[in-house]
Amino acid sequence: MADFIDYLFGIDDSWFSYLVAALVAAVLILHVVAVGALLFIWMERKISGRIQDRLGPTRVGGKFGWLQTLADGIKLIAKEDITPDLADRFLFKIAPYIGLAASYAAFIALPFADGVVGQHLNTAVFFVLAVLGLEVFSVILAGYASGSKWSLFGAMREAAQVVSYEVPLGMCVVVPVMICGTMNLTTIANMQSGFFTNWLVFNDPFTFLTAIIYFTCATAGVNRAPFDLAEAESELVAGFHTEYSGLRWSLFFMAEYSSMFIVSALASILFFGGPHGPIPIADILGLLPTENLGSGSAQAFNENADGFFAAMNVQVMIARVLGVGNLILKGVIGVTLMMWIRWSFPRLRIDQVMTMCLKYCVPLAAIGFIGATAWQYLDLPTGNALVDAPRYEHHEMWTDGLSKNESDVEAEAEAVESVEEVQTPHANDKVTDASSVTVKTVPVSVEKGGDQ
Amino acid sequence: MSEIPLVSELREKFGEGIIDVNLEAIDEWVEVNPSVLVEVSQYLKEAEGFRFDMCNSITVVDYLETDPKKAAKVDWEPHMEVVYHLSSIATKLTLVLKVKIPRWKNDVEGELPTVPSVAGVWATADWHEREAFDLSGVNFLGHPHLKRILCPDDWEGYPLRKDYEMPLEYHGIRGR
Amino acid sequence: MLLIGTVSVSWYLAVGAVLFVLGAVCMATKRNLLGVLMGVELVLNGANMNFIAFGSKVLRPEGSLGLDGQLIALFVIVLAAAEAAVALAIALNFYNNHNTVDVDRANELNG
Amino acid sequence: MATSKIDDPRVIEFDVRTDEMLINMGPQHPSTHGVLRLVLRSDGEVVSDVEPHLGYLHRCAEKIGENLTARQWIPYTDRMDYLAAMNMNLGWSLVIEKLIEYDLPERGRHLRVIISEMGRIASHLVAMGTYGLDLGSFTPFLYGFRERERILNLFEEVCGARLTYSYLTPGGATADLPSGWTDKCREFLTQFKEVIPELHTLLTTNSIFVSRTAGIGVMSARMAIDYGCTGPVLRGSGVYHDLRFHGEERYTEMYDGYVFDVICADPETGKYPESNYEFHGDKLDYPEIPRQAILGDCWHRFYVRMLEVVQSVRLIEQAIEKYEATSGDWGKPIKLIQKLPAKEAYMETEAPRGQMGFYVVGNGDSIPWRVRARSSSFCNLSVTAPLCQGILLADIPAIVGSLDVVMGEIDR
Amino acid sequence: MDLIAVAWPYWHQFFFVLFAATAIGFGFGVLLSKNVVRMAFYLVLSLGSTAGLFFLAGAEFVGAMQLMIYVGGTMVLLIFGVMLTAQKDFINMDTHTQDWILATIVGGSLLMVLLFGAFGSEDWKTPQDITDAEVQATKEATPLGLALTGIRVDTLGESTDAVAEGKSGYLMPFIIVSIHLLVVLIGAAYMARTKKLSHATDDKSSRAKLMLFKMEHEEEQLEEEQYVVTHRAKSALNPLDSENED
Repeated sequence: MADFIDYLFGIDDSWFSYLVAALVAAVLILHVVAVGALLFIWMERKISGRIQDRLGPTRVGGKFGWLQTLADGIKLIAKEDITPDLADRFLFKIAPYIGLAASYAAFIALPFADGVVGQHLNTAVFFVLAVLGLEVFSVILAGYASGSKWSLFGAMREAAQVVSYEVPLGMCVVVPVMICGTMNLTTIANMQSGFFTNWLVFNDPFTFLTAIIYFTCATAGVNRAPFDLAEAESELVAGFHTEYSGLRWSLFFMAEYSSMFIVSALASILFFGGPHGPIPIADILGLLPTENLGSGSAQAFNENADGFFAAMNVQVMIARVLGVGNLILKGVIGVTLMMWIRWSFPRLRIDQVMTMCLKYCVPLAAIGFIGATAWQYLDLPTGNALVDAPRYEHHEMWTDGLSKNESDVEAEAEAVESVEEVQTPHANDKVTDASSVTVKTVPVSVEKGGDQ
Repeated sequence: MSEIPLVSELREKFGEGIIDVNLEAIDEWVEVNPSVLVEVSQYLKEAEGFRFDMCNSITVVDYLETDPKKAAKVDWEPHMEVVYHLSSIATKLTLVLKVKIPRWKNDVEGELPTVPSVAGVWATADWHEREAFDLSGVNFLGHPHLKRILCPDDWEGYPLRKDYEMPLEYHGIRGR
Repeated sequence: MLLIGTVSVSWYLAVGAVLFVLGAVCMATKRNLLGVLMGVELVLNGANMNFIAFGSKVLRPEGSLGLDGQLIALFVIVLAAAEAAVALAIALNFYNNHNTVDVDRANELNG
Repeated sequence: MATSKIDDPRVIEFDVRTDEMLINMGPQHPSTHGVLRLVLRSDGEVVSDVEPHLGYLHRCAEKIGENLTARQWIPYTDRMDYLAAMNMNLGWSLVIEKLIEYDLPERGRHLRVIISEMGRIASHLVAMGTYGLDLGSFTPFLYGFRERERILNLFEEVCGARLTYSYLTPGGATADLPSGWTDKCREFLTQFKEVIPELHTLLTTNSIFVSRTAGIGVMSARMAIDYGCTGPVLRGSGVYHDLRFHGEERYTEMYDGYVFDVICADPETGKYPESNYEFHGDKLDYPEIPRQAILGDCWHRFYVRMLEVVQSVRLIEQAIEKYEATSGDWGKPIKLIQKLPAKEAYMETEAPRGQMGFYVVGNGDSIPWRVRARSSSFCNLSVTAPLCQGILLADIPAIVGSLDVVMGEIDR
Repeated sequence: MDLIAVAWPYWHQFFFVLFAATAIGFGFGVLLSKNVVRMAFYLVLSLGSTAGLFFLAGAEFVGAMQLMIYVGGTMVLLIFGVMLTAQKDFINMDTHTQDWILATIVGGSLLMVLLFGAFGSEDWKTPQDITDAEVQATKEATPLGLALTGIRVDTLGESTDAVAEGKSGYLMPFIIVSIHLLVVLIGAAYMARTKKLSHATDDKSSRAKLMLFKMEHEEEQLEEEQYVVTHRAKSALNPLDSENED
C-alpha cells in the first residue's frame, strides 16, 4: 500500500506514505467495526423479529427498516450523557472506550483474505485472542466505576466468566495451530484452500469436536446468551452498563457486536477455511495462480515494487474480493448462529456457567487437543484424504523473504537433509504437492540454522 | 352441616371462651373471647376431623356509624370485629371465627385495641395481621414484626376505620 | 518523533530501569497489600524489558542473546502469573483474617 | 458476615469472603413483575435473606368499595389482578350473588365457564411468558402474548375492553355472547392447541430452563398450606386442592357436568394425570418430568400452569357445547342500586393465581358496609422470604417468577 | 502494508517514544495514585504499553503472551482481588510522608545507577543496522516453541556437544515451570478459601443440603396423606355429579 502511494505521488520512501497507508487500513477496519455493528444490530432485530413471529423494524430507510440502527444511533448520540454521583468519574467515562479499542485492535491482525490484513503478525492467533481478552477490562471498570451494586455484580461475573473461558478457548485454538504448525492466520487459512473437505473442521473427529467447543467458549467469551450473565437484565437490571446512557452505552454494544464478528471470523479462519469457499472457485477459474498464492502475502509484495505490481493484477484482486466476501459471509453466519441461540434459550446461572466451563469445556477441549495431536502423530487419514480430493498446502513462512535466490533454496534443501533426524510434531505433516508449496513446514523452521 | 359437632366440641373444651355461635348466617360463625383465640385456633388447626389448616383471610370490620342520623337507628354499639376465615384442605370444611374488640383500647383515642396474634398458628396470618394493623389499626400481640405493609412506614392513621380522614398532605404531596 | 535519534538497546534499558525503580518505590511506599503486589509486577516488567532488549535481533543483531532472552522473558511472565496468584491468595487470606489490607497492620510477629 | 453455626447448612461455604451488602431489587427492576421491592441481604452472589416490601400500587380499593354499590365496584376488581380481570369479576359477582341469594340461569353458568377459563388461559400465558423473561428467554413471552392477543380480541368482541372488562357482574353478565362468537372461539382453540407443544419445547423441556428451575425453591406441601399458598403454587407442591372441585357449592355447581382433571402430581408416584389432549387426532402426552425436578420446585409450579391451560381448553370446549345447547336468559345484571341485606358473605373462587376471596358485609343499604379482597398473590408472595434463603441471586427471579404474582392484586 | 519492516527507522522511533512514554507515564500513575482501582487500571495500561515495546523489539510471541497472560490473566485476577477487598476504607490509603522521602531518595539513586549502566556501554548505546529479512526472521515464533521443547534451531550450526545432542533448549525449565504453575494455582485456590465451614462439601451440593434441611424441619409433624387425597383417575367427574347421581 505504501509503495503504491509512493508510486502514485511519485515520491520516495517516506513516512508520509506509510502514514497514509496506516490511516487507510485504520479507517477500513473502523468501518468494519462501526458499520458492522450497525448491520449486526439491525440483523439482530430482524432475526429476533422473525424468530418471535413478528416483523422487526420496517420503516426507517425504506425497505426492511435497514436504517433503524442509524436512527437509534443518532438518538443515542443526542441523549444526555449521565454520570452518577457515586461514580468514579474518570474510570466511568473511559471504560466504554477501552472495550471498543480492544475489539478494534483485534481486527488489526485479522486477515480478511490472503494479504488483506491490517498488520501482518506471525503470532496473529494469540494476538487476536489476547487483545480480545482485554475487553473484559472495560466491563470490570465500568462495573466498578458506576458505583452501583448491580454493575459491580455484573463486573464480577464477567471477570470470573471471561478468565475461566479463556482457558478452553486457548486450548481449542491451539489445535489448528498445532496442525498447521504456525500461528500465522494467513497461513492457517491458506492451508485450508481447495474443497471444503480440506477445512480443518473436517480434518478429523477431534477437530470437529474442538470447533464446537471453540464456538461455545467464544460465545461465552463475548458474553452472548445463554452466557450473558454480566448484563442479565432479569437479575442485574442491566449489569455493568446499568448506569450508562447515550453514546457511551452504545459503545459497549459496538464493542460487543464487533467482538462477536471477530470470534466468528476467527472460527472461520481456524476451522472453516477462512477466505476460501467450499468450492475453490477462484482456483477453478484460474484467478489465483497457485504460484502466486504462496507469495501473495503482504510482506512478499513489499519485497520490491516490481513484485508488488506484478502480483497486484486484476485476477488476484478479484480472488481477494471473493476471499473477503467469503470470510465476511462466514463471520456473519457465525454471528447469526449466536443470535439464533440467544433468542431461543434461557440464561444459565453463574454457577452453571462455571460448571459448564470447568466440567465440560475444559476436559472436552483437552480431549480434542490430545486426540488431534494423536491423529497427527499416527498420521491417520484426514477428511480430505477420505474423499481423495486434491490437497493444497500453501505455507507462507517467515523465510519467504529470505529464500528468494537460488542459493537459498539449495541451502534449504541441505538443511532438510541435515536435520532429518530431528523429530518434531510436524515431522508427519501432510503430503504436499511439491509444485504448489513454497516451503515445507519443518525444514523451514530449521533453515536458519542450516544457513549458519 | 358438620359444624354442629364442632361447636359442641368447642363449647366443651373452651366453655366461656366461646361467646356466640351463629349457624343461621350465610357463613356460620363462632365468636370467641380474645383471651382464648390462640388456643382455639391451635385446637381448630390440629383437631382430628376438622383440621382447619389454612387461614384464608383476616379481616377487621369497623362498626362505627359516623352519620349521627343513621347512628341513632343502628342496633349496635361502636366496636370492631376481627374476622378469621378458615378452611381445611384435608377435610374441605370452612369456618368463620370472630373476635369482638373495642374501637380503642380502654376507650382512649389513639390506643390501639389488642388481639392475640395467630401468626404462630398459621404462618400466613403474619402478613394478614400486618395488613389488618396497617389498614384498620389493630395491635396483634405477639406478632413477630408488626409494622405497616401496604402503607408507608410513616403513614398516619388507619384508612379502613370509618372515621378515618385522609391527611392533608404527605411529604409535600396534597392528600385531599 | 525524532527526539532521541535512532533507538538503541540503551533506550530500552532505560525504560526498563525507570519501570523497575517505579515498581520498587511503589513496593516501598504503598500501604495497600495489593498496591505492593502491583509494585512487584512493575519490577518484574522492568526486568523483563532488559531480557527482551538484549535478546532482540532487531535492536542489536550482533551479540544479542537471541532466543534465550525471549525465553527467559516468557518464563518470567509465567512465574509472575504464579506469583500473583499466590500473593493474591495471601492478600485475601490476610483480608479475611484481619479485615484490612493495610500491610502496616500485619505486625503479629513483632516481638 | 455469615454466622458460624456449623450445623446449619444455610451458611454456605464461600470460596472467598466478601462483605455482606443490602441490595434493593425493585421497585423498578425488570424481573419483579411490576413494583415489588425485594431487599436482599447478600454475600457476593449468595443471598441469605430476602424481605419483600409492598404497597407501591396501593389504592385502598377496599375503602373505595365502602363508598360504591356492588355493581359500581366491579371495575375496581378489574384492576386487582389485571391479567385475569374476568376471574376477578367472577369472584365479586359470586359473593354478591351469595349475599343476595340469587340463582344464575343455566346459560349464564356456561357463559361464565367459557369466559373465566379463557381468562385463565390468558393469565397463564402471561405467567409462562414472563417466567421465560425472568430466566432470560425473551421469545416465549412474545409467543405467549401472540396467543393472548387472540383471547383479548375475543374478549373485546364480548365486552369492548381488552384489559379491564367489567363483563361478569352480579346477576350474570353485562351482555350475552355475540352471535358467531362461539365459532371464533372454537377456531382459536383449534389453532391454540397446536401452539402448546411449541411452548413446551421453548421452555418446559429446554434443558437450560430445567436446570434453572428444577430443584430450586422447593416448597413442601405443609409449608405451602401454612403460608396460605393457593392455586398452581399449592398444587405444584402436590396438594390436591382445586376450588372448582372442592370449593363452595355455589361455585362448584358452575362446573356441574364438566369433565376435567385437577393438575397435581401424585406425591406417591410423582405422576401427573394422564393427558387428555388431542393433537391432530392423536393423543399427545405431556412432556416428561425431568430427573432433577423435585415436587414443589419452580419447575413443577410452572408445569402445573402449563397443564392447566390444557384443562381449560377442555373445559371451554365442553362449555361451548353446553352453552349452545341451552337457550333463554344469560343472567341480566342486578340493579345498580340493589339493596344488600344486613348479612355478611365470604366466598373464594379459583382464580388463575390461586384462591381469590371476597368478603362483603351488608347493612341493608345498596352500599356495602365493608368490602374485603383476599388476594391470592398476597399470600403466595409471603412465602418468598422463607424460600429465598441461601440461594443464588439468579434464583430470585426464578422463585418469584414461579409464584406468578401480580402487584395490582397484592397491593389493591 | 507491513509498516515496521520497511519504514523501520521512522516507525520504530515513533512507536518507541509512544509506548515508552505511556509505559512510564502510567507507571508513575500507579505510583502516585491513591485509589487502588485506578492503580490497577494504570498498571494495565503500563503493562500493555510494555507489550507494545516487546512487539517493537521484535519479540512478537512474548508480546502476545504478555498481553494474554499478564494483562489478560494476571491483571484480571488482581483487579478481582482489588474489588473483593476494596471496601470504603481501603480504596484510598495515604502513604506516610517519611516513606515518600525515603523511597524517593533510594529510588532516585537506584535509577541513577541503572541509567548509568544502561548508557554506560558503547556497544549498547550505538544502534546497529539491520535488514528487513532479519526483522522478519526475529518475529517467527516457531524457533521459540521448538526451544521450549528442547530444540534450538538458531544454534544448530554451532558445534558444542550440547547443541549437537539437541540439549541446548529449555525443555526442563519448561516442565518445571508448568508443574510449578499447576501447584501454585491449586495452592492459591486452597489458600484463598475461608476454612470456616466444611459441612456442605459432601457429594451433594450445599443447595441440595439446604433443601433437605428445610424439608426435615418442616415435615416433622407432617402427615402428608391428610392433604393429598388419592389422586383422581383421569377424566374425573365433578364430585357434585356423583352426589347427584346418588
